[in-house]
Amino acid sequence: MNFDVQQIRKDFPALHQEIYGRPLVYFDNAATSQKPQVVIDRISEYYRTINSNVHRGVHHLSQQATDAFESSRNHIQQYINAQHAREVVITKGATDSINLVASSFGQKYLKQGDEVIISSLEHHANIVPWQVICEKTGAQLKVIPLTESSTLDLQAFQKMLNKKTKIVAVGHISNALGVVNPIREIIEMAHDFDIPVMVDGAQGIVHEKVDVQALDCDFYCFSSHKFYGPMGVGVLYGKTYWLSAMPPYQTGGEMIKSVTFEKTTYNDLPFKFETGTPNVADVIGFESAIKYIEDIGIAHIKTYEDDLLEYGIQKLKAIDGLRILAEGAPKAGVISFLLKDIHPYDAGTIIDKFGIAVRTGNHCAQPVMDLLEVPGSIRASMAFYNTREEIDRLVEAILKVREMFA
Amino acid sequence: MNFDVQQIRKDFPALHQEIYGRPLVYFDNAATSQKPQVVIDRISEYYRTINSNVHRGVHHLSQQATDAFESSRNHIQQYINAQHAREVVITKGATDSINLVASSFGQKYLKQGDEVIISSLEHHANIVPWQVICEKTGAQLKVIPLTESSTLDLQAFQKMLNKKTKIVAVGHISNALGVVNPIREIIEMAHDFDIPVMVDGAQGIVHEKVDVQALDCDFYCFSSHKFYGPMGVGVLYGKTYWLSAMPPYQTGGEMIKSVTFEKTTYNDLPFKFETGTPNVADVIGFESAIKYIEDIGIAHIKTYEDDLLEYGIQKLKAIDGLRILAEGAPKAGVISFLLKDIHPYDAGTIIDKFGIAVRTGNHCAQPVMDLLEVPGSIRASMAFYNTREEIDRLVEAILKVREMFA
Amino acid sequence: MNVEDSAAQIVKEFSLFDDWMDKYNYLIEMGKSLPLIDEKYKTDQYLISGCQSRVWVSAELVDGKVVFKADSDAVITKGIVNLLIRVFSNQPPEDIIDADLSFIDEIGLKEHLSPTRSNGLVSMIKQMKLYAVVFKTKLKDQGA
Amino acid sequence: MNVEDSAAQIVKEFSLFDDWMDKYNYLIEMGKSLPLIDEKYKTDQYLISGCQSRVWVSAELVDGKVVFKADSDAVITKGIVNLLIRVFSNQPPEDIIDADLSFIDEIGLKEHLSPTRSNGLVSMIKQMKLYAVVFKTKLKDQGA
Ligand SMILES: Cc1ncc(COP(=O)(O)O)c(C=O)c1O
Ligand SMILES: Cc1ncc(COP(=O)(O)O)c(C=O)c1O
Repeated sequence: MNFDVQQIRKDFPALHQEIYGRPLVYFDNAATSQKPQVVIDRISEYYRTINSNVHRGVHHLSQQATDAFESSRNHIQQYINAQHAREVVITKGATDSINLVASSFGQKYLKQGDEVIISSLEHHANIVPWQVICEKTGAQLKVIPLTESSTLDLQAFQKMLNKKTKIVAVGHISNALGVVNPIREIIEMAHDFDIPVMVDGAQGIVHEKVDVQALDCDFYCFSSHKFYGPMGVGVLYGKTYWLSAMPPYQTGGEMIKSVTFEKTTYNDLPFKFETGTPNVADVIGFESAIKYIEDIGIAHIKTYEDDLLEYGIQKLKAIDGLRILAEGAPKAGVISFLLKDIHPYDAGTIIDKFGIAVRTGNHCAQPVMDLLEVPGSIRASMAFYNTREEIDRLVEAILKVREMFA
Repeated sequence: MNFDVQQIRKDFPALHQEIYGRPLVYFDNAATSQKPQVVIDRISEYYRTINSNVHRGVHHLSQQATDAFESSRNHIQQYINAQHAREVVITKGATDSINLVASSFGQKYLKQGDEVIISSLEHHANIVPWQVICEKTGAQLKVIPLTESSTLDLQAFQKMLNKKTKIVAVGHISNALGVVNPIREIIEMAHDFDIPVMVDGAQGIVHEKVDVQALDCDFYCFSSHKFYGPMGVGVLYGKTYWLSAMPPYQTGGEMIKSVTFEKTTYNDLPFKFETGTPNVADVIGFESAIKYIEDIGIAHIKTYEDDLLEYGIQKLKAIDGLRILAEGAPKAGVISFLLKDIHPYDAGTIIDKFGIAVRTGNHCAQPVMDLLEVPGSIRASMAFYNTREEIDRLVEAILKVREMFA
Repeated sequence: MNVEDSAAQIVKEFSLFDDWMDKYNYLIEMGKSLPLIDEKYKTDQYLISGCQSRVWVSAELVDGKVVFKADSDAVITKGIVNLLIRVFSNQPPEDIIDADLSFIDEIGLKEHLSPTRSNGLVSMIKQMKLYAVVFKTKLKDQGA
Repeated sequence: MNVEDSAAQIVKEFSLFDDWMDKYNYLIEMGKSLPLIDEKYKTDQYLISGCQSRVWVSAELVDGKVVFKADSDAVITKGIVNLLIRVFSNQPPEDIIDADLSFIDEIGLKEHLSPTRSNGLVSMIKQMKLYAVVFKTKLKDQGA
């Protein structure tokens, strides 16, 4: 494999720093990823050159910025293989995208007695917006349970589907445990009942190729900042059929065709769902991130990451008293674990002192932590710029933690 | 005055470029401003060093990023003289802020028969969200009319206020015409009826000192990108009383305290209104912009800008066939005009060829254009880095336009 | 003249100008000389969306050829739509559908060809080609 | 010992350690030795918010002095709250209210003093000082 991790690491300036006198090991990638220099440079370059407000401007800079902005949208479209650029709505993040779907889809399609299905593995961002819209409309929230091995229980899911089900909203890859959900099967099963499926792909797009047409999902949401792009940008992919039918979400400039004090006519897709000045700089920066990933190849990234994850699992499993959550389940990028009865906060505090960034707590997925009856976990989440040596350093730190709290 | 515009221009890299072989004249500042190098550098530096997800992280980078993020919030608080940092909610822009208020305030306080007052001078962002919430709740939208001189008619406003009025939402400075509204008086008049006032300060904060406690406004909204900061960041200032009483807007991670599938408890202010990973890089970048403005001093900026505006008005008025909109009204930053019966699009296209960026069209304020019975206008919007020479170049271009379309 | 010849003719005319101002002066001239559309066509039905100025385009089939008329409230837009009319009007539907538009690039108006431009040139071309497609189907139906 | 003396004592103890690991080992020791709170106080009412681990703090007024008890489910947090108890507990309300907290900085735990830290040290101090304020008012009322 022509995948040279040392070469790749050079592209990420933030990786090359010392924390408490030790080289940083960044294992908090599921929270946010580091950015390659090309992304950082692209943002600076934008602000130094074509910075201006997009759409409807007749002047040169505005036209340049609009071209760059729309061609970034086209690039995102191509990357996820959406059929049309109008199916790519720019938001501020995955949470914003999910709120948009829950609110606009919910307003149009949910009523008293209807049902919405989510899963036990969801991030709060894919729970609370559905709770809120269910409460507003009188619909009921149903939750796909877990099997013994912490995967989604598809048999139970099958039984939950019925005429009252109006939408299924499910994560692609769990951020708290790293479990990869069988979204292909879920989509097929739901479509047998003509029920649309929204996939929360915040972690999914990072670790594998996403082809929304092949998946046939109705919506797919993700954030730029977890996918090596800038903060402040998210994507909502939605099939034209649904996006056309749904009412707008936020309102204001950009998203309207004409306004009088009596009546407002909305703009075409995707603009109907994009109001206010968009985050042009960071959208363009995100395009650079996608190009960067394309250059390496997501398939190469996946191979490398899967290998690294396997290495990490083997090494950590060997530590006495260490327990990996959802151990048997298919996984990507994440090892979520507990060390004896040491509180994750205690462990995280000490691991940090070794210059290693892991996350501790419930990872915004409190319900699954409650289900597993743990107070939270220690999560090491990996990217393709991490190395086996870094995992060895984590193991060393864990051993020290075990010793200190013995 | 120790205000050296040539020195200041050096801080803004985007100003130093040629468009069609001529030095750029950037007169589209009301759409978005250019950014000083310190802001661009701060964003790059953030991504090269402490980039990580904020809040709840125990590791060093996350704590550094959280500190920087929260201290940016504190800086914004101090700049607008809010009483508490919790009254400063970070959004993605002014439009997002206004949508938040309209939706959350509206849900809680508006019902059939109630009234909401906006003005004739509003940007679409401060019209459509109110139309939408009025339609949902059955409230009625009332519009403060204009006087002959295109200022808000306060006598009419006085008569509109009554027990059914639940909120007044009014712009500080009109983006389409540059008219400065008497918001102090409006706030006082509304408060006499115990009616809260939201000020759309997208243009206001740019041109004068804003002290929310002195103004005593209940909400004040603005965007970073118009105020020399990065795109993708906005602010909603709101008094604790109102923010506490209002239900959350978007939901997901960050904004919650605890989540079960049955029940969710929301976090304290300001986090109750901030969900998803915030745009840390750009919020920190915005802090640099505020520092930059503080170093120059908004009072110096105002003096310079007012002088420049006066110069521009005198020069443009002298052009035969040129008509300045809202000519007599108190103004800041903007000259909005028409040239004979030349279509603004025609004029803008030619002015652009001179390397001068102006905006043409209705400036997302169609209702006031309809009221003035114009198809739109040509708008030159100035910042403190613009010069008299640049105005002279605009005059030259306008003369050429007049000649070409004669 | 067929589509190709008209396009070549326009390229030749524009080749006389070497600065943008002359070019735009010429566009303005052409805008002024555009045969105006009948007022009855100035309705939303004939309005091209995506332009900052309003543009109306109507089309009729006359003897197997498409006759376009257009108007706009902005002169430069009129000039641009006039160029399109000179190339497309009075041509058989297939020729319009297949028309090569590189002449726009050649006369230095390439910047107007971006789909994000607010002048709506791309929308105008799309609308005109759409009319041609409709008429082609109609002719085929009649022929069948 | 008064507040100042206890703080000085802690500073002295920590001055023996020159690396973070010894410091944390000591904190962990102190965490383990914390006199546990009565189970009845482990309710939401006594929970300090803003910590990743759960921390409960209770307070009583005994002979004009405030007696604090605390517990946490994380040992380091316990160690930290134990430091505070050593300084604050058994002191008159005014002394707690006026207490200078620079010892936290001096023992190298300054980083924990940021209000954005998830360990909640700042919240704990706030809560303890709040208790002191309440008791002071109570004492004044009784005195009056
Ligand atoms: C007066 C006014 N309000 C609101 C807005 C909306 O700001 P943004 O597009 O940054 O959300 C603008 C921007 O044009 C404005 O000028
Ligand atoms: C699975 C999942 N969904 C949604 C989100 C929310 O993403 P953001 O915070 O970027 O809006 C996250 C981020 O933690 C996530 O991991």
